[in-house]
Amino acid sequence: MSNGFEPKILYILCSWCGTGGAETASAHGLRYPENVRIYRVNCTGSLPAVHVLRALVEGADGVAVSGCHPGDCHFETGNYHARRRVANLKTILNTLDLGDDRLWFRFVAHGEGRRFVDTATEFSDHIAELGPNPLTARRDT
Amino acid sequence: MNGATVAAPEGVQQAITELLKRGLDEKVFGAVLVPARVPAGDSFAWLLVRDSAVLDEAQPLPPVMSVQGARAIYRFARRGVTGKVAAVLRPCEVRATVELAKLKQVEIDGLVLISMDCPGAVPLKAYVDDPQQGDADFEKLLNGDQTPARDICKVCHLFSRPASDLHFATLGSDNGQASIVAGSDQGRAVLKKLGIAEESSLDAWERAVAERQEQRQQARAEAQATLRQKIAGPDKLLETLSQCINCHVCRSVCPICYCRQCYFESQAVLMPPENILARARRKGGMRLPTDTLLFHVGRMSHMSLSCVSCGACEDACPSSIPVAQLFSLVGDATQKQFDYVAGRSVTEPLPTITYKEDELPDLVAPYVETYSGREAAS
Amino acid sequence: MSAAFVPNIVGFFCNWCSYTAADLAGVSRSHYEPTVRIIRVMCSSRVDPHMVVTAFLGGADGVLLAGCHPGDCHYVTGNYRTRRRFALLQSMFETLGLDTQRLKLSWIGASEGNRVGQVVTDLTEAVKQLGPNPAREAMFL
Amino acid sequence: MSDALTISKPPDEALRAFLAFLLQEKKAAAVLTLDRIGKDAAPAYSLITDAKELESAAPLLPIMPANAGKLLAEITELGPSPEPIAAVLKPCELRALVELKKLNQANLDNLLLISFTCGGVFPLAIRNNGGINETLPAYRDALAKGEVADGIRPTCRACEHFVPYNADLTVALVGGPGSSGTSTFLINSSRGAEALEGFEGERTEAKLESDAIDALRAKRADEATKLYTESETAAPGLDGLISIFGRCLSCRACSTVCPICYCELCYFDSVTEDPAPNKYEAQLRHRKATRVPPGTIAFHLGRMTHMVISCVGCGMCSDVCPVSIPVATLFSMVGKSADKVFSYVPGKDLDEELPLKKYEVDELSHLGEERIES
Repeated sequence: MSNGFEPKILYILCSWCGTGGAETASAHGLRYPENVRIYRVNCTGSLPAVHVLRALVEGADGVAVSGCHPGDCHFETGNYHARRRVANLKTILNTLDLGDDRLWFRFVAHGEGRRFVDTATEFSDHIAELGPNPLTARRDT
Repeated sequence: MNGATVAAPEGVQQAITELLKRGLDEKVFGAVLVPARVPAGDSFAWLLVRDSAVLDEAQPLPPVMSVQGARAIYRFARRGVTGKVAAVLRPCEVRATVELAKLKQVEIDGLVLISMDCPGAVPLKAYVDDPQQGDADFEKLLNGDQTPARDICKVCHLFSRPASDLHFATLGSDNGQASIVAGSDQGRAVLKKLGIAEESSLDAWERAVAERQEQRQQARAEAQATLRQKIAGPDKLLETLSQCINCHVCRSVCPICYCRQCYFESQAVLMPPENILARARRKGGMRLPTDTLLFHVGRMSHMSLSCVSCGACEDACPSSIPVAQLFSLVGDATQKQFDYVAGRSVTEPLPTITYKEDELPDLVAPYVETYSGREAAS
Repeated sequence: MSAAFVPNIVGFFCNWCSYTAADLAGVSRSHYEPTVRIIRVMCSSRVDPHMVVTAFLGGADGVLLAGCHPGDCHYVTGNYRTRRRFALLQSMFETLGLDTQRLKLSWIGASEGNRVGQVVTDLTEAVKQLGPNPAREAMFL
Repeated sequence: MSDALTISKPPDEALRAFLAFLLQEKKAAAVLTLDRIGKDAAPAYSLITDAKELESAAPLLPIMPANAGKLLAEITELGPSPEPIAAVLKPCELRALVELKKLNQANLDNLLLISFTCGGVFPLAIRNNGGINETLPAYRDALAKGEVADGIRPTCRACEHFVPYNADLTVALVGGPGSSGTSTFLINSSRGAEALEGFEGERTEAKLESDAIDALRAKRADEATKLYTESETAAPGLDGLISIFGRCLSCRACSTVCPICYCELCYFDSVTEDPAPNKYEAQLRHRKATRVPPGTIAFHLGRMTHMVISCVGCGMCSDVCPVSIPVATLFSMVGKSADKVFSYVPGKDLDEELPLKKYEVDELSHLGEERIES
């Protein structure tokens, strides 16, 4: 952890493959960083962009979204819409230079416990390098 | 490309009014939605007209955009119209109507959309304070001098040929005639009913439009580049939004924001006092009314893909924040990502309801085989 | 001119007293000029003042609010509230320079069949003096 | 005579020090005050919990970016504040808060209400060109002499309730020391006295009413009659209303910022008022043309019937109107005459029930009982 900064990460997982990955990870005894908080949604397709924004403005240093691989979605097209929604949000944050690299999107299958833990760790380190999110400390947002 | 030509001795306004009158009298359409000057003379309002005598006072191309045309149509045609209704709209108003139709908020088949090459509009507040000066400014706009136009109109590259049924091709034509381009079968049917033949060539007009479009795209890129310097980054963006008082006028005048009750005014953003105090304590203080940044960026996430950069929000902002330029900058970026243009065509699906199986490859962060960075470090 | 002008009056009649009185007027064949369009409401206090404004701006030449005499209200206090609202509405119309004579509040008991005719005729005459409501043809309302 | 505390600092500094004192002594968990957050950022209200953040606070700045009464109502909408909050409110904001309390939209428990004798507020547009700093000295001197400061909003020029009611503490600005150097806090309640306990300043006896206040009250009264009789909004009639509201965009900004308009979804935006096609057909039968969106004036007069009895004349609606319609002048004029009917002052008395929620059996007997001899 660079200079003791402990990033607050919000990891949004769909309740079919996302949290499935987390369960498989715990079944294999793998551990992901403690500063990653998991937030379960029924499907990443049902994730309103405003919730991600609220997290980034009110305290999260980074938000990651993980759902089923294309084709596996329990609701068939949820992950496709989630991909577009996150891409749209990243473009907005990039255009306004509000740190679009604090928002990641990655597919995690039910069985990929390893990949889930790696993503959480990789993202946590990535945000640690980036440092605290300048938006969260401002009181004029 | 071919188009029809009609006599327009006193200019385009008169030609459009003439067409509307004949349409009403010959029952081609049942009613007409057209702007007209309000009795006090300091602004314009949309009128639904059935009696063609009233059209003499109407002004199809007003100097100022008071109520956005698509918003008037939304309030009017949300549950269909009885009989055919012709609406005279600026290109951005046509594009917003097309977006609303795709958002299932307007039943477009009952409408005959008539548009014209847009010379730009005069800022609303300036016009309301001094209508005479506003009219003089608009004359300059009609003669091609862009200076008094709104900032957003100065960089508008979609000022011509929207997806309307009939389009008055006026750019560069001042020989007492006006040409009409039919944009759809319905448009052609209307011209046929009115006995207006489409034989004259419009190549000169097409070249003029293409040339001005080139200039405008150039100006738009420069303006957006300088704007991005001014507002990008937390400090600069919140400096720009520091005047915002959360009155949400930009949302209520926006044609694309059709929600009856906006998320940012609903119970979802209401918090008990304990949470508000906790939020304030975390940062040492909290601006009220709160959620200013969340409202603007959240609204962008909701509607920037359909933003037609009509400038209604900036006209209405009491704190003179460059809202329209901000939203057009973001709208252009998000629409480019899905190579979509808001309001280009009724059949082009909204980016939010379609997808491709294998798109946006660079969005998913590249996955290394196993990431052992953490264990290696600790 | 006034001979040709037939006023168009909107009447909000409370179901218990005034509407019954209007029925009684019909049954007892008492004649009065057919200028009032009666809208039955459960109580005169059901009429929100903005409905009177909407009727007035919609083109009604006169608006009549009829209810039970104070003390007879089926809901005990309905007409007391209507009285205060009407007083407020009258002062509003006066301050705004609109014709307050086009508005009328009358308590009509269930047994007062002939009072219905008198009240309607009284308002009709007053409105005839004032002429048609200009809001009827105004385009920019 | 009420007891007071005199502090040897100008009002702005004294109040800033007092707010910091409240936070440090844990007498208040948070403080609501006007605040200039960014380097030359526009002033806005802030809920401050850390005393260090108070340097940028400017509690007595004559500007109203939002109605603080409405802000406190929104904070306490879901329940009373668990910890004490001190708030610096203008008299009209305080009256709006009291009116909202009576409308069950706000909860005053745990709130320390600090107000001041108000010299009026500049229009919001003054912020856009940063013009507020130059006008302050002239503004404060006019206050000291009890004159109507120029440049303030029309509704403020005509406001006769510039002395706060229901305030725990009142800072005497009108007729106060102006820019000399001392300021007086008048104590109106036990909560106010308890909050002042231990704050440096010497206890004195002071009288709020002074001849400067009487002078200003008289001047404001003639400004009011002038405003309500000479401006275009005086008894406009139907044609006058059409010319005033002709340029209205139906954008509802006035009802959004109005403290008294608290409805979650305004009736005039609800499905009931949604114009169906046959509504237009009906209109076109007796009108040559009808306006789209319809019901522009019906909205304003309708909103007026709903809230004008509680209108505190805070002037926010005129400030935010995109086409500068004098909404506040019109509404405060009608509000004043409506209040006369029930001799009611909105927001003045916490225990007086709202006029339309009570009745007297034998009042207004001239209405409805006209005897018609057949």
